[in-house]
Amino acid sequence: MNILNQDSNKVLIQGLGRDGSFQAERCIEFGTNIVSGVHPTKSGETFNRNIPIFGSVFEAVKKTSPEIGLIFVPAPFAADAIIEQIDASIPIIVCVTEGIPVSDMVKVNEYLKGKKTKLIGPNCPGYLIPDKKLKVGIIPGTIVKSGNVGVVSRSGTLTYEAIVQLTKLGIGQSACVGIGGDPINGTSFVDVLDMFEEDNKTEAIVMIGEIGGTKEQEAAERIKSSISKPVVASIVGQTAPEGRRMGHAGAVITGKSALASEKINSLRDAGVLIADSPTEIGLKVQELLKIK
Amino acid sequence: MNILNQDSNKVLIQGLGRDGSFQAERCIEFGTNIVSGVHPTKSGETFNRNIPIFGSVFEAVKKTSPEIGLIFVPAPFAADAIIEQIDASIPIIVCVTEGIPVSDMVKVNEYLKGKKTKLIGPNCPGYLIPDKKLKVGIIPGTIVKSGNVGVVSRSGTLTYEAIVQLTKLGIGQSACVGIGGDPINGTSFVDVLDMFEEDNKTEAIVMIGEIGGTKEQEAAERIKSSISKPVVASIVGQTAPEGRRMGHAGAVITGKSALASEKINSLRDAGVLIADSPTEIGLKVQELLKIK
Amino acid sequence: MQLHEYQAKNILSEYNVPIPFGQVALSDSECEKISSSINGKVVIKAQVHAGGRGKAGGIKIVDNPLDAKKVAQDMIGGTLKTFQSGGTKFPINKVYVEEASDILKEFYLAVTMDFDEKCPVIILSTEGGMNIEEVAEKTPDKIMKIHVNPLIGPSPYKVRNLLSSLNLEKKISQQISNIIQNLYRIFKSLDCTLIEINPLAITSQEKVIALDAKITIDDDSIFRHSDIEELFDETQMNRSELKALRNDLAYIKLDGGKVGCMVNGAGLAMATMDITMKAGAAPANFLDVGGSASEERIEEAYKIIASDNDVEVILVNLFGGILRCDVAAKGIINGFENYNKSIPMVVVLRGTNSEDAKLLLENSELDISFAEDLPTAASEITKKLKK
Amino acid sequence: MQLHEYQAKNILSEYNVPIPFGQVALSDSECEKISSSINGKVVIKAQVHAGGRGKAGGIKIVDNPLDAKKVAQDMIGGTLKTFQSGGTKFPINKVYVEEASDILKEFYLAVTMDFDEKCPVIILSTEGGMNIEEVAEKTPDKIMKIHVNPLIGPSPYKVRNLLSSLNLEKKISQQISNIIQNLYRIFKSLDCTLIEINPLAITSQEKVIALDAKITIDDDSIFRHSDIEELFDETQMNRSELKALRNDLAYIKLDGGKVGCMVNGAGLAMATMDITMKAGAAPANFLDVGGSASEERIEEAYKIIASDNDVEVILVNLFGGILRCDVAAKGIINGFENYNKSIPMVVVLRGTNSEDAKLLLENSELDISFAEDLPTAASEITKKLKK
Repeated sequence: MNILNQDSNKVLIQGLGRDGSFQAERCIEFGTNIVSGVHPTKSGETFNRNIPIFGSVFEAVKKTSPEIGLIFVPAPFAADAIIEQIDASIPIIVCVTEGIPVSDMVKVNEYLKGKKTKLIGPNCPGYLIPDKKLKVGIIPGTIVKSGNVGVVSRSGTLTYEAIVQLTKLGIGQSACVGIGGDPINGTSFVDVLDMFEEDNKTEAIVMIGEIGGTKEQEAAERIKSSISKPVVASIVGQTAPEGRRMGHAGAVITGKSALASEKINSLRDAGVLIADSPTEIGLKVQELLKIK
Repeated sequence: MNILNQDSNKVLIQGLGRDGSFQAERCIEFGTNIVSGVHPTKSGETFNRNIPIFGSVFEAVKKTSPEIGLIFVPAPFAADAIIEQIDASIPIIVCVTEGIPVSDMVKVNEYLKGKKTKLIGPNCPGYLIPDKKLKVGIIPGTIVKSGNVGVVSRSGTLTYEAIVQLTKLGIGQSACVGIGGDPINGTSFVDVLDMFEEDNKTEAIVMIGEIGGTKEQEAAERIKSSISKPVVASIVGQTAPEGRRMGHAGAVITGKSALASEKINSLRDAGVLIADSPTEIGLKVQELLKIK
Repeated sequence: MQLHEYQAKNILSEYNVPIPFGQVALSDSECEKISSSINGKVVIKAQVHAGGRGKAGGIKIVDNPLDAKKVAQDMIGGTLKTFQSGGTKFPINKVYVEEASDILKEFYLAVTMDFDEKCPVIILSTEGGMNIEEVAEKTPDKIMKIHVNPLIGPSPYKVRNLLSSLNLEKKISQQISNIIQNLYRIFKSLDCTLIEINPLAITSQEKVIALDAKITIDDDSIFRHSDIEELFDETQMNRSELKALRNDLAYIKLDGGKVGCMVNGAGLAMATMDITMKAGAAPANFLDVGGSASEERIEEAYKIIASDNDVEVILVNLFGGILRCDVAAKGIINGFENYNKSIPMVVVLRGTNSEDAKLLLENSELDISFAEDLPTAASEITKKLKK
Repeated sequence: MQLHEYQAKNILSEYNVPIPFGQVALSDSECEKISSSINGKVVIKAQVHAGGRGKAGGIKIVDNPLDAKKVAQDMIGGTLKTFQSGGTKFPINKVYVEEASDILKEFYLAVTMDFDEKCPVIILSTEGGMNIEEVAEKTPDKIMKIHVNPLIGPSPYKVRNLLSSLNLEKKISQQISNIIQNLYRIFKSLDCTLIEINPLAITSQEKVIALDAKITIDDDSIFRHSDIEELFDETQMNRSELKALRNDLAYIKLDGGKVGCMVNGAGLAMATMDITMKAGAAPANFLDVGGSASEERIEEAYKIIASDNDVEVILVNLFGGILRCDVAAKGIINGFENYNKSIPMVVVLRGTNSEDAKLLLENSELDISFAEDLPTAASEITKKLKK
């Protein structure tokens, strides 16, 4: 399932509270085709004038056949919403909700195995394809520009930072994907790198990583083995103090590989152009594209 | 995974208590190639003169590469043994143990999804292929005869009854498979029917069902849709009193389909030759083969 | 293993499933005492392992503690036979004394295992208080089910969707939703095969409570629930059933027959019954010795069958697999010698070590006819019965 | 959320994980009383939310109740700062009074979440009582792991195989095996992120017991554990951290800096820190307002930052997504007006409703410089600091 190459992009929004409703409007403004909403107590109502709201995902799917599900449901109920959308066979699910219990996501992750659904997030800004006028999530539509650079990031707001830099320099984006900051999530750097590799519109890739975990190393390996397009990367957290919250056992598992320097070394070794400061991402891409 | 068409048939036995050891010897007598045993406290010892015993399945697999795992482990530990063999990627597992908690088997069943391992049982006599001198389980080797009739049954001892009838009439068996009497098990009638259909040696099939559940109806559907070989079936329990142990909710689920008459009707409707009494199985097969 | 209502309700309460106030009484004076602590009407329920107590007189409603005492006097020490008890009279040793509830509506709610789907299932019906099998047969659309993934538990969305189809007040459906989650926790934690709440009542105060409760624990899981094992009430089984249970034997007493049957394997047991019935000889009982019985267990099995006064002939039909026929033969001989009751036997022995077994039996003092197969055995039995 | 040792040990005990006899004392006389009920030596442990208590003087062994009283007198009411507490002095309000154990051998045992494998993991090491990070770095082969499938739990075979590699006596490995299963039950039932037993001790009586215990609960799961929430000890946090926590804000105090930082998103926070550090301006604190803060929460955020006496300049770097910049601006203005402390600010606002926000701030009485991007903001900050 390459989320970049879907022909049809009908979106269902689940969770129409304050944030969900506000963001739904922003998506529609951008041009996204939102076909239905789901809310347990607003069944039968409509939003944004004429978009129908259903009481359950199954009903919404039956009546409006969405290909993408966007979740704004509050954290205590979000894992259940993801499972509801998986059970309703929605091919792509974007979960914006932050603060979902880890144990819930462990189960969702296990449940997803062998299923065809692709989950992006949780705790992510979703994705946006300027050219298709498709915005699924909360990436501000005002800062993007259609073009040929694919952006992928673990961090929400930092993604916007990178997009702003690119757009200011006149460099457009083929797609921007925020995979989310939670340790257990549905889509990894590797998954998105593969999608960009496959996507004809994408000519270069920007990847923004963070300290912690080993996802950036996995990405470096994949870039080395099978990504032919040029990659610019930045890793934030080089000056961050050692997290007091990180328990001992956590440190045992990831050890030194969680450090920014280790990640940068792996990426550099894979031929990635490193932006030493996150403010230089745009310039590095410009440099890369000129050389090319 | 068609258990009938394996080229190599190296067997590991897990659980070498009184029953396991005795039955291991019977398997060896029949010609089965038992390559290793597993027992938590007998690691380093041997049985039947020179077959090595290991402390764990992983070790046994590493040293002796079995293709089939046979489990005699006591019920409280049997589900764990099945999972150990699944994790060690043994392609075929036969679990003889009876009395495994239902909740354990629900989990094993869930765990098996998407895995390549084929589980037969639990609470089953295993399978026997006379021609290959392969006996994996407890079907008495003395009553079988090589030939072209495939036998499949939910009941252990009743399988033997059918085999005896066939052998007495000079009708040999291509394979005898006991799928086990537990409500949640690894291999169904449908699975074995498909294997017999695919197996060149098998010319006719004997299927022995029981009251309860809807497995026989599923088998009837499969026979109707895709089994070309002739089938003789018998359903026992026609005169059994309604089980006092069966809770109300249980009856709600299966309803009338659990009755022998319903099963017989479905099978007859699928073109199956019904042996009204389990004593007539042999005669019905004889009749069938003569007509043919 | 089945629990009494009062035991099941203790468990419900522990897992935050609301129940009416109630306590168990072992005597009429205890019943009186508990009743006097209750305002209004009191329900007194015989604690027996059988459904259908109401119609059989096992549930009474009284107005005052004195009447409560009288009812308890009648019940305790007596027996109860219901349309669901299969002819058995269950002794009443305890009564459950409960405040009467003011009921607006009754539901049926159960958690059990769906063997076709191979997962737990939650069953809800608006037709509470009824015989649920009848409801399932006559109005199957009134039976609603939720299949449960064992990894996830009952998905809240499935529960919500099911309840929303009933158009209940939010307050009510929230309570039912919580009860469903809590029942599932019990089901999982205690390895149940069935939890049945019939009826689940909505009271006039808009509280949802479990008026009756049936919990059955998977016998094969008891080894990990020693606290539950202690709840076992052996008075609710007859002596033979209890003896069989203690020896891991599956024993069923049947009405009207004269043949005692010892077999191994449920399938062979059913086949044996089908064949002997066709030959005109009804079984008096059935004893399945199971897969791998020891000499001692077979001896107990013989004694249980022989002690059934209805038995005129014993049919032994064993097919050795894990079970060794010689071991079985020794057990039977020991049973005969120690019990010292001679009953004619027809014996079919095949499979593992059957020849050794025949030799042992031939050399014993038992009155035995051997048969090669079941049809021969069946006709042999009918001959012996006619004598 | 972190628990105290005594709270963690209560939970262990409830789940049948053996611990030495012990009780919590709130006063020196209570400590004396508990000590006198113990034969032999007594261990007195300061109950604070920091590891490394032993080296810092937070754990004392005494011979008699009088000495116990003296130790408690010193500890209770005092503070403790350890090499693991990050500079913080934790107040000691309670001590745990425990019988001393006769130890033959110490293990390290933990259950936590492995984020790479996306499943729980059990970690066992023979190097108990040590700093486990050091063990992992220097002798990684002494760290053994079992990955746990959340459907199945810790497979007994995996535990058995792991323990058999240690060549322990059967009696010992059986106890450890049970402890592992019980710890996992706690981990799962309470939505823990970490359970750490260091050391897990084998006593001279061949009993395996948890000598210390650390339990951390997933903050995001607290909503389903109201009983655990009650165990929260707010004295173990400083006022600002506590205030941040109560308002769902992520606040970190840093040593030596002068810039108060308000950002949204952990990634942007880290980038901000990287950039300001490079510009020569170290942060005094970091406050991440998160994804969707309300006006009220932003107001609290401003107050927390402004109340830090190290702060000379405030950097606000917000990128509206779910968060709306206008809402944030109102919160900041309210904070300024209600707190009434003027600190120069450098503000970068982008994304959702950022233009409205700038207008609001411009019209306020705050001492604000706007910056278009982070590098500009960083140099603006250094300029303000130099003044």
